Amino acid sequence: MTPWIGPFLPLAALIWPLLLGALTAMPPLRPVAVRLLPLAPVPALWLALAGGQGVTAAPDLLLGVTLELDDARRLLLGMTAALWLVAALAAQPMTGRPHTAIFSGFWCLVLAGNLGVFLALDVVTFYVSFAAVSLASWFLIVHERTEKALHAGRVYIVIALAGEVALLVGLIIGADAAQSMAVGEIRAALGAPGSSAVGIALLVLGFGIKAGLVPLHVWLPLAHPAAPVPGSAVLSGAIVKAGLFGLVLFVPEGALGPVLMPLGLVGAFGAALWGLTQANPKAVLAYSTISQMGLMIMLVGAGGAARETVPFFALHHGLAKGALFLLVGVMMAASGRGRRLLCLALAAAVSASVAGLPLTGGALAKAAVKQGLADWSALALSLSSVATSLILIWFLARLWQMQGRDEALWGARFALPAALGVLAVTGPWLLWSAWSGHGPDYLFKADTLIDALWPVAIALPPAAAVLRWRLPQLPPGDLLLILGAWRGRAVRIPAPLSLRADADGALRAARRNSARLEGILIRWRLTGVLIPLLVLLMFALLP
Amino acid sequence: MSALVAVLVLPLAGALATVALPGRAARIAASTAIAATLAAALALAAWVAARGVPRLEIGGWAPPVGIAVEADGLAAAMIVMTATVMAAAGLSARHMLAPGAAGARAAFGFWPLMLLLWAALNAVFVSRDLFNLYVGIELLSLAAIGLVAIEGKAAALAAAMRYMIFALAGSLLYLAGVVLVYAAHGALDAGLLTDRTPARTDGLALALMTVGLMAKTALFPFHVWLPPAHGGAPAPASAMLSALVPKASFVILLRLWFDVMPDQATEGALALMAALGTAAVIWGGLAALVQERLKLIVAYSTVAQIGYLFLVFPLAGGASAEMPWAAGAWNGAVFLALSHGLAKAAMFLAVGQWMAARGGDRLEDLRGIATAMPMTAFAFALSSITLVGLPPSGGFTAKYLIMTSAFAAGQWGWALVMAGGGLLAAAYLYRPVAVIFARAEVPDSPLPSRGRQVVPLILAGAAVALGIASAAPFDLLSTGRPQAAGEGL
Amino acid sequence: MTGLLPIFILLTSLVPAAITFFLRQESYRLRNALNLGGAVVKGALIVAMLVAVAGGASFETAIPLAPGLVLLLRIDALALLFVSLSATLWLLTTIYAISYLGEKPEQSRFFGFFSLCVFATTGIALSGSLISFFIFFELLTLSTWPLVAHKQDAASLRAARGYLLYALPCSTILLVAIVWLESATGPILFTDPPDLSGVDPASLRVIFALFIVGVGMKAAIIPLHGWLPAAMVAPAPVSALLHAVAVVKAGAFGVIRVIYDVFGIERVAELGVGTPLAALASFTIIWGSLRALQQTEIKKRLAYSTVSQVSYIILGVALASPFAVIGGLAHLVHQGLMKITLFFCAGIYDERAGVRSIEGLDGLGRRMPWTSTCFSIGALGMIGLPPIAGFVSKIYLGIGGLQAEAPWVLAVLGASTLLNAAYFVPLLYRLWFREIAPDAEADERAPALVGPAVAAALAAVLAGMLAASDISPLGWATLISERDYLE
Amino acid sequence: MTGPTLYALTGAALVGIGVFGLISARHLLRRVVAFNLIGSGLFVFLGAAGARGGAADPLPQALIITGIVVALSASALAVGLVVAHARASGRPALPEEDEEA
Repeated sequence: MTPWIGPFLPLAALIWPLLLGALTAMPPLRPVAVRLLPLAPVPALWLALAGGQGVTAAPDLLLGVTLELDDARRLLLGMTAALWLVAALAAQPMTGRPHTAIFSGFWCLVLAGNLGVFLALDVVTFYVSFAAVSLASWFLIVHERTEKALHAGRVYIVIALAGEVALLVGLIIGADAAQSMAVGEIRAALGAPGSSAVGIALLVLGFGIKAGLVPLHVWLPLAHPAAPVPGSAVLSGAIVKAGLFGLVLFVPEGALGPVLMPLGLVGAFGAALWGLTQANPKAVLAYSTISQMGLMIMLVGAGGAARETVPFFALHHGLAKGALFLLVGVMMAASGRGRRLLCLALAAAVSASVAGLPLTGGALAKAAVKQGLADWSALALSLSSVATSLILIWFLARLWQMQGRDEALWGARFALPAALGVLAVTGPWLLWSAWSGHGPDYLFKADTLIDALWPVAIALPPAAAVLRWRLPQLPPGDLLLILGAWRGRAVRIPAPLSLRADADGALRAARRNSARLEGILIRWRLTGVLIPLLVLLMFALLP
Repeated sequence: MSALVAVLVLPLAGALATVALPGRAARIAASTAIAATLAAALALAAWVAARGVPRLEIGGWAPPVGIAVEADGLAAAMIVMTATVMAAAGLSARHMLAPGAAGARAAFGFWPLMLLLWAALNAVFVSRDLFNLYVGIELLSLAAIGLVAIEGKAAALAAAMRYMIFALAGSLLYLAGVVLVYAAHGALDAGLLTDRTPARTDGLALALMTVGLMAKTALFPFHVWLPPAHGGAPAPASAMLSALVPKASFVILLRLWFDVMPDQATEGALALMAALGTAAVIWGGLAALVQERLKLIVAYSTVAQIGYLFLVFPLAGGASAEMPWAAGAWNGAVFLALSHGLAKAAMFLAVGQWMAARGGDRLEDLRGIATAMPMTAFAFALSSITLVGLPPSGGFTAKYLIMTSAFAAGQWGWALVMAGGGLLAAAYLYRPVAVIFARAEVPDSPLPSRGRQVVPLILAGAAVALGIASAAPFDLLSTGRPQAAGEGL
Repeated sequence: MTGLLPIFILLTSLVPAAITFFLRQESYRLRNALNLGGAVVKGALIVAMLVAVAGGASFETAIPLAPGLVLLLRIDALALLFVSLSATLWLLTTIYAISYLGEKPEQSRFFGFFSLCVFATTGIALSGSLISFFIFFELLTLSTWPLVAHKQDAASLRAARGYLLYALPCSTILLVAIVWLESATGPILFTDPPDLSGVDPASLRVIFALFIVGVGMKAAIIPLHGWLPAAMVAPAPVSALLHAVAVVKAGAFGVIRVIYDVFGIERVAELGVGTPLAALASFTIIWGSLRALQQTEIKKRLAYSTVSQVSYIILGVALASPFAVIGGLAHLVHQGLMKITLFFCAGIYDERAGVRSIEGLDGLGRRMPWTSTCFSIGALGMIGLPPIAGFVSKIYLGIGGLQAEAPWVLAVLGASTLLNAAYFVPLLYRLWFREIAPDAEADERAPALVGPAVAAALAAVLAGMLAASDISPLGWATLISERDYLE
Repeated sequence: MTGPTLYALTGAALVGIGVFGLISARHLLRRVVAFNLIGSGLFVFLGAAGARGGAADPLPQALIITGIVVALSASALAVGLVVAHARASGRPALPEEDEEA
């Protein structure tokens, strides 16, 4: 048996975090487990930067693991690795708090899964990675073990498990249709005319849950705020992208477009507006995430060039959203007016980028995807920026409301989101030409600028209004509130079918009767007559 | 050849000796006789297996005037089984006869009766002369009745009396049949009768003999005498009575229906016998299920097991005789008789030891006896396995053969009787097994030596071994077997 | 020599059994040495046989019992799979049992029947003819009874009685089926499927049903499952034996034999009895899970989960499409590994923390990390969570279902996964996230108990991680199905 | 009516009487007597059967003598049992038939 074929780095990028995770379980390391976390994504980051040619195969692992790195995968891998690295650094203050060993262990597991999703070429590896992401991240959510966190965890695990099942069944259908385990062939087979729509539907269900596709998003606003800040950052920045990438990988070009696009738009606008009813800035960010993911899902649905450029969009959103979440943490650690203003400023800058203010990374991302869109959907995209600006302004307001107390190493803490922010705003510039096919000059054309600017401008008056006249403040979990809070219910089942291992009644009856018959037979009077009778009977029967 | 004579003469001589000699010497004489006969039996079996069927015409007079005895495979197998059971019973007997005056009389009467019984059994197995068979089973009954009554308790005497009535009635019916046969053919030798010219009275004669033998075999509905008799006798006596005595009359039935008058067999008659057998299986099972005394449970299980034996007739007799499946049924029946003999003896001997230890055989008395006497308990469990017909055991092999031939013959009903009977057996044997293996703190009176505890285990082991190493016994059975049991399936 | 190898393998468990019965309670060392020795030697012999078979050797030993009764021992790939599974698990269970029983009374009886049980199981695996299969099958029934009744208290005796109440009628039915079939075809050897063309389809269907009832009882197919949850009163090693090593497995194995070596796939297909069986198995899967959901006792919950899990195997072989067969066969091993882990852990919780009910699990994760980790692995594997073995079976069964044009199988798999999660996740939650009662006594200072659990858990994980390699259960199952069944 | 026929009929009659007695009588001693009647009847019949074609056949004689011996011993044991049973239970009939005996 050969351990692996092809470049080793991709395999190492997956195994390394797992090893670290295992290490964190070692008693001596448990207290300082968090210190190991920044090391985990390093190989992956290196891989993303160095790039890798060719397929890595480990024929004996699982059902034969195969990994590869193309441009989209590389982009997302890099974004994920970077985000996880920064988040890990941001998590350092947790050292010494209770349960950090478990937290760290599963942190590594989720990371490995998250990277695996972007590297996997075969469906089994993909499924394994995806399962690791969605189920292990439960531990990130419930880490605080507050009642809120546990409730969020309950909701999450139920929905996530349902998603896993849908995914498994969908993938099985795909694998059977394709007679192969390769992701590409499965997508092709599912796209082929006459293939079962059930498979695609199940896949969309499974990935949509993770990607926060409306109406499967209900867990997200509960879970993301519940996790500790670094957790929220990776959840909202990187993990949701796993679901998105799943859609990109498996849902055939054009299939379900009419379903995905409207749902995406509903998410994009609905979530943004609902976010205005949230008090907790993390919840607001969670809703903004749903809204952004809605956009990306719409793009996937739209297909064509838009679909191709989704990773570019995802890159920006991941970094930016990570930065914003981390900023919430930094804000909590700041009391001085200066520091709080600094946070606000940075948050404003990143938000502006997300909203797509001209010349920001966000604007580039939107410009890149727009050119693949039909007019009406392009318009929708622009309009969504209005909603985005609205909710982000609301976020800034909520952020400013937060009161924190000073903590050590504030500078270092602030540096992390700052780095991410810078990356988010400037990163897209580096990749622009590669992903849009236009030169930088395209960005400075007037209509591009206008196109990016007017939505934000339109957003200002309503934003002011919202700040002036508050919307009713609601707890997170929109649809759940409508459906009524989720409660565990014991399953009621009729009594079991099983034989009774007891026959005493029958025994008593039998005893009585047998005694009676025996009493009759034992009388010679009777038997003595029986004998000749039997002789006659026998005689009659014989020739 | 001489072994054939020995198995007949030695026990008789022993019987006489034990009557003549005073107590201690009598016991020694008995032991020697037992040992010698056992040896002779084994020798005979070896002889038969090696050189075929020995035939002895007593006094050199050939039939019809003289009397011929011959030991075919069936006879040899039965004789060996008898010898084993007898030896075992003898080993455990001296310690099991009740103490006191009754015990003394028992101790005096036991050995002669036992040896007489043995001689009669062997005689029945090897005789080829109908009248000789009559004498044999008559002696058999008398000795058996004596054994039942040996302790002289009122209940035992009543049981013996009842047994007596049935036994005498049976033998008289048989005698009547014999008389008719002689009147018709002027010959009584099986060999001569086989190729006789059938006469009108043959049917009546066969009917008379069959019913008479049924009464002696305690086939339902003539089983009523058996449970009180076997339940009342001392354990070793019950062992012999239950394991051996019914087999003798059954063997005669086999000879009648398969050797002497196969031509007389009709579907109806055969079915009637099997039907009675079925009734016995069901009735014996149900009755055993509801008994409270262990010895009665075991006795009723004998009733049920006898029922199985009669299933052979429709499967191997009459029209089926020529069919391939007849062999399976015939072998199965004989095998069942053998393994049942061993297992049942083991059971009674085990129960006897427990009664000695606990002073009673009600299930409640025996709770938890397994902890005190594991080997006997294990023996009982093994025997139960054989009786239920679970593999690996002689009982299973027999059951399998009979069921297969039943299905092959398209007479599924009988197969289902076997199956259902097995379940019934499981049900009524589970109660005692569960009780003796249950946990209970009961002070046990001094236990019999391990050496004696192992005796039932050996018997039970033999019964199980019959199922595992059944090839040799089958070869033995196949020597000189009636053509109804030629190779088949 | 080669001809005798199967017999030697049988003897490695028969001889210890025979001797153990006569040992005194006090002679712990000798008894343990005997049993461990037997287990180890058996393992060695099996390895030897594996090597030989890989080299193309074949083993066959026939012991004639009676006309039409031949005790035939032979080795095929399937037999090897089963026998090596049971041998491995037997070794683990023996180690576990020795430590578990400690100074408890009646050990000679226990270990005697224990070895006898494994003897019977090995016999079942190696038997090459229907009748020898039946003989060992019954031997298994009988040797299990004393183990279930081992504690000799009212509950145990009731459970044991219930067990026989199911086992004996079903074995009778099995015997009827065998006899019926063989009376038409003559003795049936697994080496060459008998020619059933002589028997009319109607009665063949009946016979098939009888067979399924006969062996399905041991596989705890609903409604023949009642004995299994009741039998959980027995000591933990016995539960392990029942659920993973011997009894339930023997039942599933029997179903495989009946379908593939007695009737043959084609015959089963043209009789149209496969689908009903698959449906029954599916119903069992769902119903078992639902029942498990209601149980508040750990071992009871595990027992019902066995009821449901074992039917995966039957489902697979009943669907009879290539992937389904592979999935079913692989699950034979996977379920064994995972379930034995769970029962080991349940036993440890009982022994070291006195915990029998689910409530008691609160916070044990901290106090008993190794045990709880193994338990979690087993549970997650049952749910079908990658990379633990369970998910491999699920994937194959699913694809197999589609190949067999039975898409509803996917629904069954999905539902059962959710249900498994529903009855396992709360346990894990209690283990890791509840706070332990302050006065609770709990530790896991019992290496001989924890060791086997860890080993089994590890095996379960590896079976999933390395599924694609040739030596994995999956690889093996593929080999079997290619060599024997899907030519 | 020739001799043999007469004998045969006598035997048959004896058997008939015996059977009637055997079934009707409760008293054990009577049953023993009934047995003997039947037995003797059969022997007479056997003797008659032996005299076929005038020439006396030696075999039946032997059989009859043997049979008588056997019957005698049987009767002896039977009577002994009856007495013992009567002594032990105080009644000359079997317990289940005891009511009017």
